[in-house]
Amino acid sequence: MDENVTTAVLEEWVRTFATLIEQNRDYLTELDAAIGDADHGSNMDRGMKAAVAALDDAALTTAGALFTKVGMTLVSTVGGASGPLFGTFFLRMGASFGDSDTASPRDFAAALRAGLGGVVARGKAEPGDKTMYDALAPAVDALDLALEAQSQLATGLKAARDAAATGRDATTPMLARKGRASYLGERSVGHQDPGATTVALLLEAATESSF
Amino acid sequence: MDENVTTAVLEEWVRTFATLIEQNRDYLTELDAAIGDADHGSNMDRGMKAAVAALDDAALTTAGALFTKVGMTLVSTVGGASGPLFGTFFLRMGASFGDSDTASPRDFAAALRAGLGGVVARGKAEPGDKTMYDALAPAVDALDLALEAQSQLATGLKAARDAAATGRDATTPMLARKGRASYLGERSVGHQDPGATTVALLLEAATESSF
Amino acid sequence: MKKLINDPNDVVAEALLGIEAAHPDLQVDHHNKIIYRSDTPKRGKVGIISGGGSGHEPLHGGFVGLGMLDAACAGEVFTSPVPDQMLAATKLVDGGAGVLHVVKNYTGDVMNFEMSAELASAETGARVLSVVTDDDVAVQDSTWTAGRRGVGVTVLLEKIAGAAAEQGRDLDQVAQIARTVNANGRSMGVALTSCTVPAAGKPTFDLGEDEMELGVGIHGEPGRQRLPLAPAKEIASLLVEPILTDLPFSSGDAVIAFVNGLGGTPLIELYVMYNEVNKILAGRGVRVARSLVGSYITSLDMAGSSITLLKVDDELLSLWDAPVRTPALRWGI
Amino acid sequence: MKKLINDPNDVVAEALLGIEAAHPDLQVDHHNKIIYRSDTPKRGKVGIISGGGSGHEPLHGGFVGLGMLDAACAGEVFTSPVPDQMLAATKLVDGGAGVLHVVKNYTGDVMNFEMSAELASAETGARVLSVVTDDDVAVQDSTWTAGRRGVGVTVLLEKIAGAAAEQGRDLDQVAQIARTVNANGRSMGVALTSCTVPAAGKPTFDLGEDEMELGVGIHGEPGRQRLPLAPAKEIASLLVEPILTDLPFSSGDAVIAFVNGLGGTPLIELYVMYNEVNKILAGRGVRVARSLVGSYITSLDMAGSSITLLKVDDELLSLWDAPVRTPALRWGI
Ligand SMILES: Nc1ncnc2c1ncn2[C@@H]1O[C@H](COP(=O)(O)OP(=O)(O)O)[C@@H](O)[C@H]1O
Ligand SMILES: Nc1ncnc2c1ncn2[C@@H]1O[C@H](COP(=O)(O)OP(=O)(O)O)[C@@H](O)[C@H]1O
Ligand SMILES: [Mg+2]
Ligand SMILES: [Mg+2]
Ligand SMILES: [Mg+2]
Ligand SMILES: [Mg+2]
Repeated sequence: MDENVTTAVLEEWVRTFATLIEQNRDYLTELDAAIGDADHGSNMDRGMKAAVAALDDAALTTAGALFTKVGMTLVSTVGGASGPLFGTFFLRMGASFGDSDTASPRDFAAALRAGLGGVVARGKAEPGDKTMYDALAPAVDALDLALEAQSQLATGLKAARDAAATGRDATTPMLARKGRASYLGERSVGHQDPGATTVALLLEAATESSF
Repeated sequence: MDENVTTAVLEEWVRTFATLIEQNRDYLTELDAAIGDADHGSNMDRGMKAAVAALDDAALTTAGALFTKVGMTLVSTVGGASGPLFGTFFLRMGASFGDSDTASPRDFAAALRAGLGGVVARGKAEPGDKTMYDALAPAVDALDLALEAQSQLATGLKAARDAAATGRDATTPMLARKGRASYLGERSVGHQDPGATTVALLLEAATESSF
Repeated sequence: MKKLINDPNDVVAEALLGIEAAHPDLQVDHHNKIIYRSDTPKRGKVGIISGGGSGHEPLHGGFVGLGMLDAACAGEVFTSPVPDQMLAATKLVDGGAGVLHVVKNYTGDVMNFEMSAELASAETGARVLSVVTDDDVAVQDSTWTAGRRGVGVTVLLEKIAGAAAEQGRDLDQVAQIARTVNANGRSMGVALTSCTVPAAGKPTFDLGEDEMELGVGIHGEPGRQRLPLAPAKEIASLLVEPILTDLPFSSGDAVIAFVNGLGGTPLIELYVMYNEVNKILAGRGVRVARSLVGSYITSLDMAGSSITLLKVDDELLSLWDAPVRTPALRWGI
Repeated sequence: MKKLINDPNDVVAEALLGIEAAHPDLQVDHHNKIIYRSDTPKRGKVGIISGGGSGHEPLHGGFVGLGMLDAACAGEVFTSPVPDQMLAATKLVDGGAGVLHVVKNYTGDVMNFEMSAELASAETGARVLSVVTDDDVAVQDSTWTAGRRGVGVTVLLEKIAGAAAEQGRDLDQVAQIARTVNANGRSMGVALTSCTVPAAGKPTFDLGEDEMELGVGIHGEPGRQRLPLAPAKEIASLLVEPILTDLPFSSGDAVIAFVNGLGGTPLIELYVMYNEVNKILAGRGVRVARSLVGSYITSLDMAGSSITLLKVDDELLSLWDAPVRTPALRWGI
């Protein structure tokens, strides 16, 4: 578990995430139509397409530069709630890596946790508010736990993916207390949170990449 | 045919007309919906109800005063095209009688023709324009003809009623050249003119009164 | 029928109460259904009145005020007011310099205004002139029709003639300016949906989900053609081209370009339309000297838009720019 | 979907082109989708910017001009603009006296504006204060929701804060006045029909032919209750009562009463509503000091109305009355 993660693999992760978002665009929007304003899929797709285009244009050699670019692009192109939230997530990951040339699995996990911290700082979500937090926090915890247990990064990411999926499913019975869905009150119960669904896709993308 | 027409009979005519309008209100509006703006029935009904109310209030003893009151009330309450047209019709009838105390059948026929003149002066309709004129002009002609042939007024009014009905039916194939229906061009063909239908009711009301 | 109203029969009376309450600087004669300026009559100023069926708000009541109308008569929905109303309004605004009647060309409106003018000169001796607007190019203007309908130009005319009257011009001059405006303005409209008359309770006409009515009138009168719904760019061209050819407008002309909403169409769409109109005019070398974008002459809740172009010279422009203070148009004061 | 548009993706960009063409005294930065005053920045004047998703026109772009906003950022339809836009606008309007951000309380808007403010102070050193409007009493304001939505008060606040800035007050004072306006204003709306987002192509929610959504948001967010369609009188009471109790407003208070159309509702109905609102307020001894009736904060083509009451003192009133010159609000100049 000490092998460093290359920037190329990290970039592969981002690109795979973009592909999954594109494939799930309408599904995400449908989820948002039920308890929000029917734009989460198109928001994320617009942003990730822009991020991929930015990566096509620039040859970024460090993890810090890579995630900063992705984060800035999301912030600049998405708008709504998910722009600042996913943007800040990647920006904080970038900041966590700094301009270091190498990225160990622990560095990666730390960056992920920094990203989570950014989401919380920005959106003030608490556990059970029925947001992306409810998928992301369990995923970050699961990865930390796996690495502490000396697992390979790839193994840890599988655990994180499963935790995110479980967290995503757990949002369904929750009553929304943040974001647009909170206006629905009781009527938000029984619907899966779109942002949490996106987070599950992010972790799934990680397991599909060559970490 | 020299017996004078009493003001009471003339008032009976106006009231009978009001009743027929009330009964045919929706029918007239339906006709207007097809080639106009769906208000002819309610326009005439509003006006004739107001006319009847005015007659209830005032005891009018001359034909001139009676028709002037009816005409003014229509002008003041109907609006649209039919307000000035039917209003002027009755106003001119009233003016034709003047303040004379007696009204012979010929006076009545002359008043009717004066009313027709008012409609033409106001609306500039020509024969075949698909308007109230196309029912009113034949009716006035028929009454004159009957009186010239020494018929009783009641008989002459039956002839006038039949002529008005024929004139009304003849509007159906016509292409409208006046009023709102003219905007329809060719599409006005095949519909019976609402104003002509009202004129036929006016003459029908005469045959149902004790002339 | 989905409307914010009470009894359909009370819509006009209650809207007048609302206008009165919302605009303390205007007066309302509820019996005669007249909205008028508090400072009318102004001695020596030509009075200008207009009126027509209700359902076209802000026309005409929203244009009463300094620099525009002195009074407006409200008829029933889509039904011309009666002569008594115009007569009362004429008396109200007559400051000794005569009164101009601004009349949209519909048989009923023309006849009722005509009767009121006859009554006014008989009863008061007031000098009354009338100008009839007939700018809707969708209607063939011939001896075979009641003539073109009066639509969007009415708004521009009321502003420009109102400014001329405010500046102290005499009745003949004000009427002449009004006629010039009507002669130099052309309009055409499109409906995406029908309006619903409150008393009728159902749409005036049926329009398929993918259809539009080109050349519609502001009472839901049928237009030139029923066509498949098209992009704004095409619709703009279908409206502007007949307008441009009719006058005709030519390269080098300066115009006031007026993109109007019919009541159910939001402003964002009107700006999209204005962009298309502006591009077409630029392509023809027609210079847009001034513009007006908004819902100023409506057809109840009809979705759609009409376009009006008015050819202007410096005089008309300066009258357009003159101060106006009404509920719906205001600038310079 | 029946709209006067071209490609749904181009609606915002094309509407901005239309606004630019129709209002030569405004400037448009098409890259950043910013509408701004030609004379900005004004040395020593506090700059005021706002922005939000498009589809609420004339809000915010129609309120750019003397005495109101210096710049407005247009997001995609119903989607908050991105921080880059607010950052660029902040730089554009900063005349050295700092910049106020007027933000409607939606999670996305709040976060994007927050990020722009962080970037602005980092990049330019400009002092930025934000005021968040949250006047919609239909939403329970609690730790369990994202808080009340910002709706009609935003219009009144932009006018009043704009006047304060124009008069040369400093950033803290302008922000304080803006917060006072928000604290003293309450709103609630009703939808008779859903809006249709161009990109979605179909209505956001389904509403039966005899239903209305009480307490709806300007993005078609669900309201408090779905009720059978009612007469204007009842609807006015269903909207005004919760507003009156919430602040609470009491007898003797002076208010600005604002009856707003949601985009698909014509002016005649707004006046009918205004009449009902006015009667309720008179019955409570609440004095209407000023009123505003029209479609100023819309939800695309939604039929419906919202009511806003703002409690005012002499200072707020004099700021309300101060000259304003924007596409949508203009007086005194
Ligand atoms: N305060 C918050 N903290 C964390 N996540 C949030 C918060 N508010 C909203 N979200 C997430 O954002 C998602 C909605 O994103 P999106 O639809 O793109 O934005 P918007 O709500 O502005 O339309 C929600 O499903 C939720 O997961
Ligand atoms: N110029 C005219 N001369 C004679 N009759 C006319 C003229 N214009 C319209 N009409 C008559 O008026 C009738 C329509 O009346 P109505 O519907 O009450 O008025 P409006 O057309 O103003 O709604 C038509 O059916 C026609 O008979
Ligand atoms: Mg959303
Ligand atoms: Mg009719
Ligand atoms: Mg009519
Ligand atoms: Mg959104």
